[in-house]
Amino acid sequence: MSRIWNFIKSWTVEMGSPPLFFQWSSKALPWLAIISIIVFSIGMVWGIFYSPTDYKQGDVYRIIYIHVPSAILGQSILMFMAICGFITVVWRVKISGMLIKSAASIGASFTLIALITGSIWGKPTWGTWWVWDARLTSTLILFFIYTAIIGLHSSLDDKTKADRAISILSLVGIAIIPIIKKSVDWWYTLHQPSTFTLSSAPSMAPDMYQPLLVCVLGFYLIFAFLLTMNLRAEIVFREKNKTWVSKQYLNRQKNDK
Amino acid sequence: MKSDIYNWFFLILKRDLLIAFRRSSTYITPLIFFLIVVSFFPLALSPDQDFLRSLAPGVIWIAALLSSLLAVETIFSEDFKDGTLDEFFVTNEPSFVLVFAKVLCHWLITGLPILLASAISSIILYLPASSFLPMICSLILGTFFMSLLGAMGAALSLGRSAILSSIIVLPFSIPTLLMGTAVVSSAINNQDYSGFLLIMGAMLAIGIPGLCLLTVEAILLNYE
Amino acid sequence: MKSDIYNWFFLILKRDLLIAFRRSSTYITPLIFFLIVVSFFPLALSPDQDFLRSLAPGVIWIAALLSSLLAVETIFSEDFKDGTLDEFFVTNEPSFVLVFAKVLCHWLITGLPILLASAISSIILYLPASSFLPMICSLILGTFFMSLLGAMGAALSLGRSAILSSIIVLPFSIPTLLMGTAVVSSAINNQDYSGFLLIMGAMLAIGIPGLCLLTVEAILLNYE
Amino acid sequence: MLPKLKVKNLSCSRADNLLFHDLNFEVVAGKNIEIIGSNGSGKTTLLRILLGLINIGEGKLEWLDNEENYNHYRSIDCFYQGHSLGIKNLLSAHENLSLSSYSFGASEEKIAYALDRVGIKNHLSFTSELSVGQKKRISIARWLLKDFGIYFIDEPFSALDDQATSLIIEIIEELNAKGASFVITGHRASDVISNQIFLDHEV
Amino acid sequence: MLPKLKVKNLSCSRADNLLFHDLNFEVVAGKNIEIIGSNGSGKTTLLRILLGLINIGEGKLEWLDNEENYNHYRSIDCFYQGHSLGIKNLLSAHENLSLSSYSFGASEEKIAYALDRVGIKNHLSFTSELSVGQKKRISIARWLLKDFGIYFIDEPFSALDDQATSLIIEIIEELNAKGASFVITGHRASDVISNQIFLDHEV
Ligand code: HEM
Ligand SMILES: Nc1ncnc2c1ncn2[C@@H]1O[C@H](COP(=O)(O)OP(=O)(O)OP(=O)(O)O)[C@@H](O)[C@H]1O
Ligand SMILES: Nc1ncnc2c1ncn2[C@@H]1O[C@H](COP(=O)(O)OP(=O)(O)OP(=O)(O)O)[C@@H](O)[C@H]1O
Ligand SMILES: [Mg+2]
Ligand SMILES: [Mg+2]
Repeated sequence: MSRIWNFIKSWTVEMGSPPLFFQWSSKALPWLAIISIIVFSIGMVWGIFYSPTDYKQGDVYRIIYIHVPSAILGQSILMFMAICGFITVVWRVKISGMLIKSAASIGASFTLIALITGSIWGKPTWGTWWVWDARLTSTLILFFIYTAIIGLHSSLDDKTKADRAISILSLVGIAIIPIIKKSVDWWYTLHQPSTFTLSSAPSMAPDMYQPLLVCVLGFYLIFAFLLTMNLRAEIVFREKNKTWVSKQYLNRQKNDK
Repeated sequence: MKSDIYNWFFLILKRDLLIAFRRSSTYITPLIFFLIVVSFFPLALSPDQDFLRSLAPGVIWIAALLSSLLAVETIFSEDFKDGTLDEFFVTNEPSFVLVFAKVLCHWLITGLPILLASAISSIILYLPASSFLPMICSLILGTFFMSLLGAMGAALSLGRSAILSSIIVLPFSIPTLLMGTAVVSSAINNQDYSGFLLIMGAMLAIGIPGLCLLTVEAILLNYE
Repeated sequence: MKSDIYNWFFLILKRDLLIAFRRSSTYITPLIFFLIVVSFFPLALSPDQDFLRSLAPGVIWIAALLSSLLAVETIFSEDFKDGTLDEFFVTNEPSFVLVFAKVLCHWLITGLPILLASAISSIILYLPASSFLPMICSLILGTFFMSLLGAMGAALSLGRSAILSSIIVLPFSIPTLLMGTAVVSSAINNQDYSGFLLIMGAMLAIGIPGLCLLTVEAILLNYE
Repeated sequence: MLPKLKVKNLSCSRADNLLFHDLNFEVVAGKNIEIIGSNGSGKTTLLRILLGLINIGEGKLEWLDNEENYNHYRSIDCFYQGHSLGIKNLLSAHENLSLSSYSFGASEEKIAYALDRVGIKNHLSFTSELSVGQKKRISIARWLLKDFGIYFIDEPFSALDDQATSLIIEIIEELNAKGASFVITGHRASDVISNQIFLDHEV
Repeated sequence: MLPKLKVKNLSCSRADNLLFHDLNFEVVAGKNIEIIGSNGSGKTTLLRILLGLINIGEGKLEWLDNEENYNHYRSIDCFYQGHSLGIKNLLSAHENLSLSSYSFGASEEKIAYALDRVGIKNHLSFTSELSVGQKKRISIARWLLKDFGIYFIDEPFSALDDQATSLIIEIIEELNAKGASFVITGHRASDVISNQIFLDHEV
């Protein structure tokens, strides 16, 4: 058991050393870009042009292909950040701290997209932009947690410090999310019966569902791609004075010639 | 001499805006704080649409006051600690220009985000679109007045007794709160709200010179 | 060794309580703030008894959360600035005892005034007497949890503005808000509220060790 | 030449302690004054009284104005540097100079020259990463931004290494040559400044 | 006698600057070490690394424990005094001693003696009215509260008058005689302490 533990530790530490990461990520990046763009476009095109029109909502429902994947991503990214946060707090792996920072803004954006697309969708279907429903509310709170993390990071001038600070916050965040989901559920049912529970919506037809799955996968890949890009930018920014960074760029310039 | 004062004013404004923009939390936090406080009310009270709409003016105004007050509280403290406030007072330039520049800068970096946040809140609290414009107008006047008041409170509590600040600032903010709420609720009920706006404008007109001068005095108190 | 930790704990508690009592603003401000927030509702909305009674649980809880949060924000900053926090960390005594002692002290000087203020408010807002006890119980658990959370926020944002630590803490305080209002409104409607109290207790039980340890981490961060 | 500032019978007490009593001195162009006293003897207080930052002293301050009259009102440009240095962490070294109240009206070349003179390269990054001493150098750079009449500097020599100390002395002499005067404080007599005022009552 | 602390190959860099590299020294009972360096050379950082307040150095610290083994974990009581003095303005001089973390377990007589020793009468009022130097004296009084193994003092001699300086030297010698060691920092070599470590890279 402890050997596996040690292996994970040494592996993360090693692969996470910024120069090494930079090396393997620059090889992986083009592939990641190609694959994620292909999967994402397949999902989008399939969903938006080739899936059947909903008999009740018409074509508005197609917003689902953005809404649901981004809502899912919004939650997964916080989970991812909490894992990185754990690694940062316990082992002080530098790069996992940068990972949280790079993931935070992506997570916030996806959550915001989910909120906005949801609102846009809500206007025609529910007749209002916003309802204080359990799921919506907890998504809003999720967004607040992201902004708290981002705000904290920006307020600290020392960036390695800031990384550790937001690791702590994302650890607390992940612990509180299930409580919020649960309590918000109770809260709603306490006052009045839920009018718009999403879970009791009619189960989807498979030819609507399949493109959705592809979209979700595409969003995950896009996240991986954006994350790598963000992280590389972050590394270059943080280590701009280190020799390996200037070397990297010198090499790049030589290759360009 | 006159153009000198303008340059002086812009020097301070530029300096403070630059520092504020270097730390994005200065303008993001009031916005988020506002939204969180607003979302507390549906959570703690009831998510019912009609109920929330009737509550909305009060809720938005409470959130605006709180976030502007909280944000203003550090307006002088950093300059005081690192000695730059001393330097501004040592020059022969008029000090109330300094105070006004700092208040204006503060309003730009917190008041504007609060306006944005209140626009979002008016949607999630189901405010009718017709009340949007009066709400924004009253908020502009009100948050600026709060920045002025808060600056005075912050000056009084520089280094010591925070009690003075909250006891002075909170009661004085109540008229603004009541006026502001009155503007928005009148607008919702299609009543005339211009009277309230006028009163708020008048308060601001008196407040700008009056409170700036008092704030100068309050800052100088800390040097004795 | 064990009695040593107790003595250590009481040393910190005594020191902090003494300092707090020398500066009356520490315990008066939360009380005044609470009362101002609460009294705003009858003023701005409607003085109708039934309306206010329906509002009361939420309003009291929102006021409690906000005032406890505002007060907690300076819990470590002074010790950090004047170097005493360094000294506490240099000794070989366990640091989470320090954090817990400071949180407890903070709760004593702000949580208790809040309880007093909420007792007064329950009269202003026409809460039935039967809901008084559950309200106090839930507030005790809730404000203590808020002090813990706030301490973490304060440690993370040491030296930064108050509003930053509030936006860190507020999202996490929502479960407390929901549970707390649920307790009071169940009590008003003569429903069983023990379940909610239990959950609040459980959150506190997990929060005390967990948040104290994370707070220690957060404080140490500021030294790097 | 007329003295820029005449201090007459200045006394001050704080919390029932007499800090100083019947001080009389004059600040003359090109000459410096060193105020020496142990901790708590009132050096900082004296400087702040002279500048009008606090208003608790008794006695007379007379400032020279452009028409060679003496006024209670100060029209001379003064530079004050207290225990805190007046350096903003979030501004770069250059911005700290160009946006400080003392640089008001200073040209870009002056700023570049001043930074160069104290040996601070224009760090593009924020000054938050600099040490106390490095910040002190930046604050010294500001002495050079304009021609101030009198410099009031609180303990310029504390927390400085030898190199920086001799830098300060050099700069002081240079500014003296241009007619500026320094009023500085310290705990023991430095060898550089001849005119010394001792604030020595018991601690 | 075994050294209380062995520092082996300690290096540290901050924001890409190497502050110090391969430091090796030992703290021996009754002997002092002075760390000398210009501003920003990393003196404060070194003290904090030694105490474990920050965790950014590379190298080894070995502390003597009761069984005469060396551990990474520090079991020796240490006294740390940074640039800020650890004095509470709202407490009186006496309370500042009796309620400080260093007084934990110190007797009432020790406190009275310590205050007396540094020449501070037990001001019943708060310390907020005292000057920086007077506060420094109070903080020095705390050295005497218990028998600490090692005292880490950041710039004890800055901002002090001659009287206080000699007081400090006296107290250090007194504590040395009891077996305590001092690790202090400064900008230039003081005459009192023989063992000196220079942190001198360029500023
Ligand atoms: C601002 C408003 C909205 C927000 C914040 C929101 C948020 C969410 C979230 C968090 C999920 C869960 C994703 C997951 O983990 O599976 C979700 C799923 C979903 N939402 Fe929304 N939503 C909003 C509006 C809407 C509207 C207006 C509709 C359509 C009437 C809608 C339809 C759906 C559907 C069909 C799912 C997938 C349900 C499932 O298969 O589990 N949403 N939304
Ligand atoms: N705000 C105040 N209220 C009352 N007394 C004060 C105040 N500020 C300073 N004092 C007292 O005035 C005296 C002089 O303080 P001051 O700061 O001028 O001393 P200093 O000579 O600058 O000392 P140091 O060398 O330590 O900087 C001190 O004894 C101090 O106790
Ligand atoms: N939090 C930090 N982040 C990055 N760099 C830092 C930090 N704190 C200090 N430094 C840098 O580390 C170096 C050493 O700082 P330190 O405070 O240890 O210097 P010092 O020798 O104590 O100087 P002084 O004599 O001015 O007190 C400085 O160059 C400073 O820029
Ligand atoms: Mg002084
Ligand atoms: Mg130092």
